[in-house]
Amino acid sequence: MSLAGQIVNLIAALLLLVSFAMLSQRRVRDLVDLFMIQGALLAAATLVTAVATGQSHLYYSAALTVALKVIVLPLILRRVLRRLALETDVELLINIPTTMLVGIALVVVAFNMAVPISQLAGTITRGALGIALACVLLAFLMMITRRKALAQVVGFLSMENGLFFAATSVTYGMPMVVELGIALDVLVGTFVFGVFFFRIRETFDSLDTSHFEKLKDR
Amino acid sequence: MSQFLQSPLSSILGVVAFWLALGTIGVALGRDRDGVRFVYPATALGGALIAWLAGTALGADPVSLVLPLGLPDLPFHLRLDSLSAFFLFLLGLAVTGVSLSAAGYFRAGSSPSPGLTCLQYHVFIAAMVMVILADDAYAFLVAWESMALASYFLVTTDHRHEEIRAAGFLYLVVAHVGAIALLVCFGVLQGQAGSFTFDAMRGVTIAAPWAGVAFSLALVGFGAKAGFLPLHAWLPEAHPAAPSPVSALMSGVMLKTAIYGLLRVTFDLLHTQASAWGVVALVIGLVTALFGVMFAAVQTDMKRLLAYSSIENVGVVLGAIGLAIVFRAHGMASLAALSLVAALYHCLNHAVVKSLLFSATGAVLHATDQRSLGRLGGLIHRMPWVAWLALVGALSLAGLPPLNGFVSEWLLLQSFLFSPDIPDGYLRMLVPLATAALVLAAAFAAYVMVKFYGVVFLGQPREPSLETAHDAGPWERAGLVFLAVWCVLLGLFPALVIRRIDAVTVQLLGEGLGDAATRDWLFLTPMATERASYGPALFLAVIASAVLATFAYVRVRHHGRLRRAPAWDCGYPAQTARMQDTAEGFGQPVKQIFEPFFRIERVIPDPFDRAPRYWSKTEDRLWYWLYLPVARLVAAVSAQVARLQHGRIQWYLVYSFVTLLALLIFIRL
Amino acid sequence: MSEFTVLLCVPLLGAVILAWLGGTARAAAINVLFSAVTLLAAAALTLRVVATGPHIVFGELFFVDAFNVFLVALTAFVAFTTSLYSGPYMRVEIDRGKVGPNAMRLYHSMYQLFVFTMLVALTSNNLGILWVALEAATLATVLLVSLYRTPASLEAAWKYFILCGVGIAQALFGTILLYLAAARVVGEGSTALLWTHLDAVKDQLEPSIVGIGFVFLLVGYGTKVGLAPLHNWLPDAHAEGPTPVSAVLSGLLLNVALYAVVRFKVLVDGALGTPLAGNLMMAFGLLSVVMAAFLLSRQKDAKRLFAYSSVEHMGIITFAFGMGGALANFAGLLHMTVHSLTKSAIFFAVGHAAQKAGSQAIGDIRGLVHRSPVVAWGLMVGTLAILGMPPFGVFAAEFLLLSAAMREHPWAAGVLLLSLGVAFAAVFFKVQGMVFGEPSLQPLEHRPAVFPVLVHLVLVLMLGLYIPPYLAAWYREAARMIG
Amino acid sequence: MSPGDLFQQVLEVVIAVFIAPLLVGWVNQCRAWLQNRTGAGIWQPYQVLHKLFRKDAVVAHNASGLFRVTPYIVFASMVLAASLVPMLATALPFAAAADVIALVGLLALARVFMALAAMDVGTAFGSFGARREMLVAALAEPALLMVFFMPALIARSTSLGTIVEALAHRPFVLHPSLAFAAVAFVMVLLAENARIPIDNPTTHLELTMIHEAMILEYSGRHLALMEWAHALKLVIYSTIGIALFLPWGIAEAGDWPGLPLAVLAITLKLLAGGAALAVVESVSAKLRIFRAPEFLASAFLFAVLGVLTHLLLAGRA
Repeated sequence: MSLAGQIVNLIAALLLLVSFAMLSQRRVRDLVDLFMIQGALLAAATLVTAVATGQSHLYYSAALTVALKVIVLPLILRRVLRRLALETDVELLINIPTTMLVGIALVVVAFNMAVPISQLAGTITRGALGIALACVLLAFLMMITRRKALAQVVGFLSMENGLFFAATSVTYGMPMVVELGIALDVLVGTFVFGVFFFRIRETFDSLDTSHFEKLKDR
Repeated sequence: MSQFLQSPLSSILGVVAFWLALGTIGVALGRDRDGVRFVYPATALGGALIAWLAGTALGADPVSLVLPLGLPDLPFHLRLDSLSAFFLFLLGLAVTGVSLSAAGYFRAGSSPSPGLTCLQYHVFIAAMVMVILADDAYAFLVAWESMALASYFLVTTDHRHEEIRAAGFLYLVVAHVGAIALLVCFGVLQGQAGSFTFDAMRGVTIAAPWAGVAFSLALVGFGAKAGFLPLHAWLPEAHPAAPSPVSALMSGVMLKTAIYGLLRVTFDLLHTQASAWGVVALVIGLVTALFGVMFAAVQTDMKRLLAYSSIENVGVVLGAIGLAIVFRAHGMASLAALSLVAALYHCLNHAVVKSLLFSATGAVLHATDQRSLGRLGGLIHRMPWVAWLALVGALSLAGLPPLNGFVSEWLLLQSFLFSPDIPDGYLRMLVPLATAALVLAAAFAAYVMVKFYGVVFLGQPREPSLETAHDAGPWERAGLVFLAVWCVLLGLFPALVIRRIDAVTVQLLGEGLGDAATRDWLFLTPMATERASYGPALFLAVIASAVLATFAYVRVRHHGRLRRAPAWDCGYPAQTARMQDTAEGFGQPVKQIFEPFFRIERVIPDPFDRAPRYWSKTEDRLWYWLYLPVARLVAAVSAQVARLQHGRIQWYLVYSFVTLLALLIFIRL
Repeated sequence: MSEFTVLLCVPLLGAVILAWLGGTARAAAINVLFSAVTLLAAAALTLRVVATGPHIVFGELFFVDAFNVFLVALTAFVAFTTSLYSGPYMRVEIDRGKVGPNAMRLYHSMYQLFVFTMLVALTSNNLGILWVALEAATLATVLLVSLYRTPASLEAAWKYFILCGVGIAQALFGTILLYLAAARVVGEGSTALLWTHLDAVKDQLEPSIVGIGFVFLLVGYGTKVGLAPLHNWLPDAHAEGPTPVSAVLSGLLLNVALYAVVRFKVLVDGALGTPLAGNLMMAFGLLSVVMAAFLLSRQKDAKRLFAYSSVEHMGIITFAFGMGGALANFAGLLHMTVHSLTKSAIFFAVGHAAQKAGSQAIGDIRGLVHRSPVVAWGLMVGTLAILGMPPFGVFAAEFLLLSAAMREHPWAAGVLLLSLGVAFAAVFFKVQGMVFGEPSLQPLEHRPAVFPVLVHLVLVLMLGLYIPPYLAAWYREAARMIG
Repeated sequence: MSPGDLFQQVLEVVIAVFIAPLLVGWVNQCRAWLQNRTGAGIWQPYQVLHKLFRKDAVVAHNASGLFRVTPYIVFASMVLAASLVPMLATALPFAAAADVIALVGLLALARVFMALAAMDVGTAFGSFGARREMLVAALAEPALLMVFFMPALIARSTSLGTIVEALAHRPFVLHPSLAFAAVAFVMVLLAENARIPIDNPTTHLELTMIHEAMILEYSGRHLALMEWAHALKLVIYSTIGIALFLPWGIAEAGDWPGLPLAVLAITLKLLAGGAALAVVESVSAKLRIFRAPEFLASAFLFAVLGVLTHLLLAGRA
């Protein structure tokens, strides 16, 4: 495996670590920080791939990632946090050790799932697919276990990161037009989330999703 | 005109279009009640035309037509053959009489929106015609469900009442269950024939297990509409709820479309195969008949009583069909023809009689605003026209000679009498029991009719308001007279009618009653004169001349003096209307004898009760054994399923997550 | 192709203009105007495609064939009638102080934007753009769902957003995997995501990748379709948003999401050569039908009731497409059409009824027929139509589907029929109580918009009795395309 | 239809109509003897009828036309019924008009009219009489039909003439099933003719009467016709029973010389039957009205058993 491949794999491992860190993190502010680190790692991985393969659009992709996920989104999230003066602790539905155990199981599943696919991929970074999938699943798990709306949003965005990483690792990124579209959606989505937080806060005085259990058929 | 005659099918379609146009006119006339009323005589004209056209088509070669409607690969196929012509004839007669009286019935206040009712009425009858004409499954189901829908809306005309809405709901749900069964039935047939047209189904002989499945489904599907046990529960609810002309059509014609369907599927499409089907039909039919008559005997609402009586009659028809199937399966075609003729004749009779009686109850309802038998009585004085015409209907429904109801009963008993020829031992043993059930039902039908007629029309009025009841108007009279005359004609000249009906049996069985039945117009001799004969015209002539002779004898030999005096009544001084026997009183012995049939709740006061109250409710056990358990089961399953939808977003995410993982693992396996 | 340009540009332009003028009194009229122009463009495009066959536009970025042009026409039509309906409906909401001018600006602008995203999703040749458009559709409607800012609407919108967001993220992963598979065949770059190219090489795609990709796609887009057990956002979002939004969500969004699933199924079928994709769809469809049927009887909210009915019907349609074959696909397409028309008509009627009653609760709406007969009969007839009563189009579609199912999967047909029966009893009982009985309703200050209801129902009735030959030919062509 | 047949037919009817009161008188006389009374003599019913015919008819204010026309219809029905039953000979031209089933229907017609007329005035007695009568009939009528079915199955015909001919003139065969039928028939006869144990023709005890309750409001010529019809009904039932179960001696079609013998035979049989009836009535007690259904149900059961037995035995043969 090439050096670039090894570097990407290293970054991938770090991404997985960050994902686990997010899973175990109780504080929303730290979650946002971790999200930012994840974005930075993603950009780095993209950049390394771009350098190694000379795919020019990956440079744009890396730049886009930095702009969006390292700068803009954390900015928005922090602003929201500050404006809403959110309480810092995130309540969990399942305790952290259990979550971690489930997370490890998910990683096993994800790796297992990814092996046949990554063997078919022609990229230098293909080994990272398993990690990308694991990131997606871990983010999913995080959304499930968190009660605070903001934590769910961070989970959602982190899932998006995982997807981007998957795209970069197996196919050197999606076509530019698609990537731009996705970025736009993510950006608008975050804005909408922001609007939402204010509305929710206005209505419920908290961002706890336990208020959101009125619509049911039980 | 000659061209018009040459194609009865397109002429009938013309009448259907005319009816739909009338319905639209009705809506356009909207709230102008009297204007809407006068649409109905035109409807009656269409009905008469259909009856006449169908009469000419009986025995003629089948005519087919494909309308450019329906699905792209399955346009509406229509076909007019003897079977459909017979049922169209029945429909035409009933529609004519009922529509005439409807012109009188739909007076001010009878319906909140007369225009809409008019539209629904016309859609209803038009749909029934299309049901009978349809020659492919899609057209049939479309017409079938349109019929159900139109009649549902008619049933719920007076939907402000909770119980009417409940009745309508029950009706439509049962109808829908039936329609689903029919859909599957046609699906099975189609699976074997490769096409949804009846022509294709007719062309193949379907293998045994599938044919049995199709027959069972048809029995369920049509049974839900006809009111075979245990799918009868809607009928006594829906019939009373509807406006009387609609009850008349539902009972008189709509139930017959179910019989039509059953005959079509069993004899025409499946070519009747197993004798076991016949046994099933026979048993269900006779149980239904007995059940219907038992419940009719305990009813206290005149329209409910008639509704239960309809259940009884439909049961009798099914029994006859079952017998026909048995005979047919054993290769005894001429006996099968006899049973089938009995079934068809009974359909025709019941259509006319029930139309007559429901129309009569309509007139009563109009004059008195009362449906409860406990608040009627003595109407023969205030409403002589209705009362005397209803007497014809009541006697006919009681199965008394020389009216029409007796003819079909007679034919059916004849065919039962020949059933010992069946080679199967068990079946032979079953037949006497079936005969016993049939005659028991017939005898109780007379009981029920005496109760009905006696309580409504005879005796003293049970409410003071009845003193001011007015007789039916000219339109209602016309309709009643028309139907009563048909009752008498069908009763007096059965041989002439059977000569025509025989075309249907020839079509369905390949063999009819033949010459024996139709040689003599005066006497009905289905097999041979020495075996059995019945000459209602002579019968009536003898009775009539005996009446005249007696009358003359008494007048000539003695005198005709008459004095009016208070009733004697064994000398009891104070006689009030409340001392007469009530509908409940009539029900009481039946309840006692057939107690296990009923679910009775009673509150009986003890001797020291200061404010004694007596109260009793008689209900259908099947309601508690079948309908409520099913409803409870669905509710329980729903409650379990609803637990999944508990509102917490994290769990919803878990569903997605688990689904995803499960699928991923599944796909890797 | 000028029609096509108009088709896509008009709603976008409308979104911009209404973002500016949307709060004014004329906004509703402007909304109708834009929708009408869109409809005209869609009609022109349809005629052209019918006349001359599939078209590829804007450097392969968009394409129209028989399958999607029919959905384009349907989308534009329902969008138009909904805009007609939305005017009087929203005026009542404004009068009652439930929404202000700013909210109306958002509403109108987002309405047009939503239509735009639907049309882009339908016509996009690029599967990535398809994804972007569907995500954008979520974003456009999520604020509409919470337009009233009531706790319930916020909750609904939040669930909608999160569940669909997560769902569609899975779809993106699926798309990436498909891209991987395609890139191995046609090389990297934009062409590897173009449906027309993929369709041509679908049998060379690597089955194992495509299989896993389809799972992600099905779970992802299936969430938007509302397939059980991924449907949980659907009843909430339908019930709490403004009624025109419920109508377009049910009538359009679900269709378009299903359209996406079907497009992918075509590729997956080609790649796998096994009925795996179809079987999965059938399983999801059947599960949706059963679950929805049993949930229907528990509903107390009128719009929620019909939202579950949408789940049920999307289940049926998914089942149809999953089964495949000319007959079932035909049935599925027909069902899509009539479901859109009927369900939006029902939402129109229910919306008016709820406005009159001042509540969406089924128990609070009684005797509608006395207060506004046309709306009441619209609701009644629409309900009967959606429940599969002949002579309406839904019955025609179900008839075709069941006849196909009975031949190939008799047990599934049995399950379907049982569920349909349960659903019938559940829904009809509730609607009967709403339409009939003693009235509990107030007269409205504005005349309700009954025209859209009537038009939809007349069309549905017509489709039950008569499917015009060109429409049938068009369905057949589309059915053939999707295998 | 030859004039001879027609004559025979008319003769039969006339005989039946005019001996009917005599049979009632005979039964009453027998009962009186059995009860150690002198009795009113066998001609008493004629005198009663004569008296009634001469009296004015008193009709309740509330009675409708139905009430007044009913006696004629009931009487005419009985006349027709009498003309259908082979009493002296089997060749009856009217018989083609109605077979056994129609005969049962005819009796039902009369009964229904009677019940309706009883309800017409609207008194307590009339209506409960009607109800009880209909209830009794509802159970007795099926039993009667089932009774008829057995010989009908044997003769393979429902025409009464053919049945009797088959039973009387064919080689003698023992039909065990006929025994069941005979028992059932007797029970039906008792019930249908308002005899003990179902009804008591001589009482006006309000709680037990059935037939009397129904005709309570009739008087004068109407009552006379009703009573006469009632007597005629007894004759009809008796002759039916005789024709089915003791048919020997009846004249075949065209068998003119056999006629006097037939007259003698029927007279003897009727005398014996009447006496037997009196014996049955005298030795049994009136049942409570609630027990009547059980009595009739067993009659019905016997008849059904009879048919079953017939089929079972026929099946073995």
